[in-house]
Amino acid sequence: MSQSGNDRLNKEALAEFRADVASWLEANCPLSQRQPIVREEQIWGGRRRVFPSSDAQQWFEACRERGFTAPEWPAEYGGAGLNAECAKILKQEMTRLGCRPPLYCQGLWMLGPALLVYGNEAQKREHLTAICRGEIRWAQGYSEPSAGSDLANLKTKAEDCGDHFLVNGTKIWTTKADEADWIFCLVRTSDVTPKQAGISFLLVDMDSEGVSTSPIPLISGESEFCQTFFDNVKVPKANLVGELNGGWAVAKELLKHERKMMSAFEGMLEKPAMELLELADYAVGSDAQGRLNDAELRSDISRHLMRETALARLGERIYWQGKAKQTDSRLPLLMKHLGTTEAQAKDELILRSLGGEGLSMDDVNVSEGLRKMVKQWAFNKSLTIAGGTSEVQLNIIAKRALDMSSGERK
Amino acid sequence: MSQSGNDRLNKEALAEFRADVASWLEANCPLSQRQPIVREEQIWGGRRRVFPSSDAQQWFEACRERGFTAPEWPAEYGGAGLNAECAKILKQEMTRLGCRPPLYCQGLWMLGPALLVYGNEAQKREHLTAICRGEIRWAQGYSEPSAGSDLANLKTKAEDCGDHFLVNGTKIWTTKADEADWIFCLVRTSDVTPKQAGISFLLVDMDSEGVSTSPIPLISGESEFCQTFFDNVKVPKANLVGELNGGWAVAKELLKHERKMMSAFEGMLEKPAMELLELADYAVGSDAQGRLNDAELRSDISRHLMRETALARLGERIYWQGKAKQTDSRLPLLMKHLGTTEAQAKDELILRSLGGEGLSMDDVNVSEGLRKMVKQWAFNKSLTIAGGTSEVQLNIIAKRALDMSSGERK
Amino acid sequence: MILNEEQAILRETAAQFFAEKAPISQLRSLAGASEGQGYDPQLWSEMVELGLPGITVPEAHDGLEFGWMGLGAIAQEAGRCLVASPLMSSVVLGQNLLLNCGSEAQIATYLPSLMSGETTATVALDEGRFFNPDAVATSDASGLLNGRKDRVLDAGQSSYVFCIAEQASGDRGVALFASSAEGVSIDSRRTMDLHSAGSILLDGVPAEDTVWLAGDDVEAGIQQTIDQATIVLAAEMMGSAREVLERTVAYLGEREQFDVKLATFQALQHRCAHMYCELELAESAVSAALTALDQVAPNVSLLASSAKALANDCFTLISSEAVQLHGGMGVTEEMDIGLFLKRSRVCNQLLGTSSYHRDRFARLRGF
Amino acid sequence: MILNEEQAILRETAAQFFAEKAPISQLRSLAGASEGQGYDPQLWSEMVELGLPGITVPEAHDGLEFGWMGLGAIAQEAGRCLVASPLMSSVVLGQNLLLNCGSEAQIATYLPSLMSGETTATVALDEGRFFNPDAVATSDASGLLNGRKDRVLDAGQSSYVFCIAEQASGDRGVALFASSAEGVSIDSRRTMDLHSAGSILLDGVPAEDTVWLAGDDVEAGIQQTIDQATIVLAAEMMGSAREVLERTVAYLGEREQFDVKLATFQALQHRCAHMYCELELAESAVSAALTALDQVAPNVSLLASSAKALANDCFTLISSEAVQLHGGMGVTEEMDIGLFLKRSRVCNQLLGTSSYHRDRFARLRGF
Repeated sequence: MSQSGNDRLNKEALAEFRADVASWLEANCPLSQRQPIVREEQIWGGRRRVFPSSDAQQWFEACRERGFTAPEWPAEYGGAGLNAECAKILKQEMTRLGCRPPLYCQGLWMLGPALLVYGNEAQKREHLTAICRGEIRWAQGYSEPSAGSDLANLKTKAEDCGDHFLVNGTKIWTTKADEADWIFCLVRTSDVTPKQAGISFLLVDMDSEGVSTSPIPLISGESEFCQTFFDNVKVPKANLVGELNGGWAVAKELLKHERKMMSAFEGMLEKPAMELLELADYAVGSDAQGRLNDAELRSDISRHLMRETALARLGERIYWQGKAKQTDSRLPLLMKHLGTTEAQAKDELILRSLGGEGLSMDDVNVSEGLRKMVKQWAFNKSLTIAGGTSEVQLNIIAKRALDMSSGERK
Repeated sequence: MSQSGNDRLNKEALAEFRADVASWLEANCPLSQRQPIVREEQIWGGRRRVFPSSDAQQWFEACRERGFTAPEWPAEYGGAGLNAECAKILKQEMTRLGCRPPLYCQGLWMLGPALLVYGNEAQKREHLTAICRGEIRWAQGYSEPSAGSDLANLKTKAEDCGDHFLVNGTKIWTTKADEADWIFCLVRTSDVTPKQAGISFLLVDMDSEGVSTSPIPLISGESEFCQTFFDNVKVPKANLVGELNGGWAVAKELLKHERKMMSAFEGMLEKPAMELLELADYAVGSDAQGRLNDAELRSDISRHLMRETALARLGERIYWQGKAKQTDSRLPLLMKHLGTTEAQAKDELILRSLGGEGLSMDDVNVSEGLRKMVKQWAFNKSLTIAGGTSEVQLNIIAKRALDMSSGERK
Repeated sequence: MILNEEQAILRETAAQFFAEKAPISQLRSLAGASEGQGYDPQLWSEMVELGLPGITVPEAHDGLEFGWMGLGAIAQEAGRCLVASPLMSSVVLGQNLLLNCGSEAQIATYLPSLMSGETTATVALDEGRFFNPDAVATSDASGLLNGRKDRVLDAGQSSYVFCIAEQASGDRGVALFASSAEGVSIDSRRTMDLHSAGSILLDGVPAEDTVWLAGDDVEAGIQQTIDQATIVLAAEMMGSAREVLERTVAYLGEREQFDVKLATFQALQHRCAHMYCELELAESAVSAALTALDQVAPNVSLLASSAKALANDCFTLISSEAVQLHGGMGVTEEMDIGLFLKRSRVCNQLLGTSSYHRDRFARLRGF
Repeated sequence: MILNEEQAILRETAAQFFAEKAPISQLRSLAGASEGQGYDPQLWSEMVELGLPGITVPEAHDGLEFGWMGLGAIAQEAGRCLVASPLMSSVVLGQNLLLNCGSEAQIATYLPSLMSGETTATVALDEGRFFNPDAVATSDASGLLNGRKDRVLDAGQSSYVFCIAEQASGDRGVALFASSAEGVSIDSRRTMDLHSAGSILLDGVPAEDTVWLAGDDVEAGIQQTIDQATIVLAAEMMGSAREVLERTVAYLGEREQFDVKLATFQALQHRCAHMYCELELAESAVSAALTALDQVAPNVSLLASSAKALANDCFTLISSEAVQLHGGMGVTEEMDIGLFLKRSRVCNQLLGTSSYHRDRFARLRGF
């Protein structure tokens, strides 16, 4: 058959798939699950999972049965086994209907993709299936209190004791570790240099004796993150992923997927109570010509909106460059620093606009929507720290984009 | 005699001195020499000196005869031999009448004070006298093209040839070297480490064979600075000041005096054609309430004026701390960086205000006063570079004021 | 600041006192108290014993007359520990408004109990979302006092309220009433910096419960009080900014990354050096303003605006950088850095943002 | 920028051409010419041979129709060498105004000689100290054209002037006249960036020497031309900013101080990285605006203002930092860094400062 004939057939098959998926979604996604998601209603799965509503449970279970919690994973591990084209169609149809993600899980976004590459058959069968089915909730154990940006400097030690590793140390910034069942960890299994070459990737059941966890209260009043302690924890050798001392490669594979999956969900997030312009008009008012009464604020908002739009366009440039095979590998290095810095600039504009209504996160005299903005301002101070500080980003940009040699000591 | 009796006598003597000086100034300083000085009318002395007017010459010669070109230097070297109290009175009286400085010379401000400490008798007798009398104009030979902020890294070499040194190399940023007669130089006389320990302080007659000089055109259209070249220049051993390889100490003594003397003259400078506020009003106009029509400019000018005032107050704090013996040695470290940065911020505000009238330094359709502002904007870009770059200032502040250790490589 | 001998001793005493009696942990312990409680009364009575309410009060009124520079020094020390106390609400605002606007008889009636700590007062000035003292709608026009006041510091713990309001005559005045008076409802809340501010609803406060301050020039007194409070708040903010910068530099000196101390990284050194420059520049503006208060100089308002605008910008910068340079720990409640951050943003709104003061400065300078 | 194949070839050709024929030394050689000469006519005729005047011109008018992205790419390459040519004055402003506002007959009359380089044109728009296209006082009210125009690019070398003026009807129009017409006095000067701009005094230009452009919607055509020129100027500025950043980074990589390369100092690395971020951010805004021109998108004005404001701020920042990071050499005429600095400040004033565009952006967005 000719190439174009193949294409036509393929096109027809995709159209059929789209129609099938659309009617399935129509039939299985309750209307309440087609609203923008609020944080409290996310389904995270796990041994202690609780569904926020019976609709949510129904939606989750329907997806689980069709493998739609992990559309691209092989069916044998609980996924739907869809190819990239079909997965994209599914995503488009879900977006079109506004369907909520049926499952949130770090196992889904991060561990799973890495296991598919580096895990052995037994690991894939055990863990991927449990993830897809929302039975096990995972936490990430990378950072340590004393390591900061220097991830490879980790000190949590896994000692080889024949049939098991003995793990001692502590991990910090483990998101919701107090609600997780298992944790994937980078541990030190050798003191060779470079430090990266002595790190292994280990899966730890948090029900094991010697694992404890305590939440870290944040300045936004929340406590998303925890510190997890390992005190003589026995971990079976079977829980080692990849080679002994080969954990750095697994970790890098995993990080590749982190941002991709996270950004896919961003569009689904709850909108703030008011957009910046609406807020500013509410707060300072406008004159007869419709100009905000505070000229400094007006000019600063202009500057921010211009930059925000330019930033979105920078993302598009990267995308289209890729499409056009004119990739400039320097540009992706800039996104995190620029994006997080501008997000914080926006938060400060919001706080300025809020004026006296922005002094508290829990004064019930102020509407909940406005108070959420204040919490957001505080929480977002972590944006330029978590996932690679701005300082590390600037180092990387100087080195890789501008080829400024880093000298020996930096 | 009692202490208070002494004080009274002294007070009387000072009052008498003040009266004497005042009437002498009245009698000897022509009215034309009591106007704010413009750059073109400064008297720099030297072999090729030209007086801008007969009044200027008369005023210079009167001062020279009384030793008032160098009031605190000993009379035997051509000064007036005044003590600090009398010198201050002279300065006050000159300021009161608005008398112009009778002589400008780097020999006066910088070399002289260092020679008084480190020079031998013959050197003092020869050079101090010639300086006071305006017969020799001096240039400073410190910086080198490849050394930048790393002054000790200088490469101009003085080879010991028995009865003389043979000097080879080049000095840059030598102010008006093309009009100077002699140059004082830091030269390398040894390759020991630390580098500072191999530097000597040498006086060189610029009429010597092998010395040549070329002006460096600046972006402001002026060429205040020169590069001076030394090509197998023979310098008598008698021209070494201080110890061989002890030049660093002399250089430091000299730098102490540089800023002090320069700042004493600052008040005498010509005022700009318009102050910033006047200029802004001229350029953008004001509304019925007297507010500048450009809200952004207005806010930025407010910010600048607040900072400018605070900066002046910082200088006063340092002064009064000294008086009150509560000196905070960290504060003086901040003045250069803050002062030069704010001066440049002001220049940018001026350029913004000038709008279309700020596009040229020599368009005769624009008034000379405005064009001078544009030149000033360009010239002042050197403020954060010359005399210790802002980067070096920040290094120093971090190290000395904040005790942040510098590491080995920085 | 240049302090004379007695001011220097005072500062030293205050520094020791706050370090001992009012460390930040003391402030944090308030978080468990009721919403309206913004400070610990026991702490305040000890501060009163130190004589703090009397620092700028003339000796004729049994004050210490140590001057505004002295009070500024204490405010700075309080700022270092983020001390929550009625020093600002009752002393700098309340007492001074009484001294500036009250008749001699009124001063004699109310001052002693304020200075002895028996009573406290606060000033109800703000209305609406932003500080704008020239737009006051609270009014006595109907014979009863009506209006709504916002951001009244320590409103829930004050015996008296000095309320800026329009008098029946149309002139601006200061109405004094007990916080328990008829028609007064106070809703006091803890702000995110763990200090306290509230709104006061005046729903027909009867004339017989109200005393109008009757000094020679009430309007001038109001302006003067606002300038004084603005300057002292700026001084307090500078103390906080200095403390959080010092903590940050110390942290960088301890913490290692990639096998070297963070303090050796040149980029961080330059940022800290920049902050230190901004700190001493703003400090100079505050110090100039305090001096002007002591010398009763004519340009106090101009210097007050400079001081507050520079203090706002400086504290905002330094507290943001402090969080960033502390890395992950900076955004947790395990360290106090986040409290400094929140305090800076609350202070920005109190007595005028930078934008407000730049505009006021320009107005006063006539451009 | 994403370029298609022919645009990429065009860019490459232009880059080689400018590097060879119009390096900055060529610009400097103009400094010796007469005041009114802002570009080298020989250079321009070679640029015409490359087809540069026809890049955005539709094929129907014998243009290349390579699109605005193509023209933007060329402007960037010109910006790298600070090329002085009538590309902006005659092509981006003059020719486009003719195309946007002229009748078919007028286009047929004037376009061919402009595209062939036989004639050049400029646009007289600005009046007064600041760019403010909505306030035009030049008027035909008396039957004779009177007024004064400022910052007319290459005024001294243009055959024609397209003059924005008020018509007898009160509507805004475009008057076309020869620069040699009666009543026209041109005073052209070299600006500090060694380019050329002049003022034009119109002292009763007779109606018979004047042609009013007579397209369908002249007002829309004027707005469109201003947006187009603003965007192309922003693109040119980005080319200059990129060049001067690259020169600076290269200089830091060569130069040693305290025995190490300046490029290894972390504080300088972070400043360069920051500049590079700002560069690519502004570039993205410019690229979005060029795309919008090619797609005849409805929000072109908004994107034009974003592009110019970000380009202004970015080029101002980078050129200032370039001077500083070059140390003493940066303030001398021995290097070209100072020329980039001056060019950035001149460009800020052409077609609107950042402040102007932030205000315009807000107006267009309705806040």
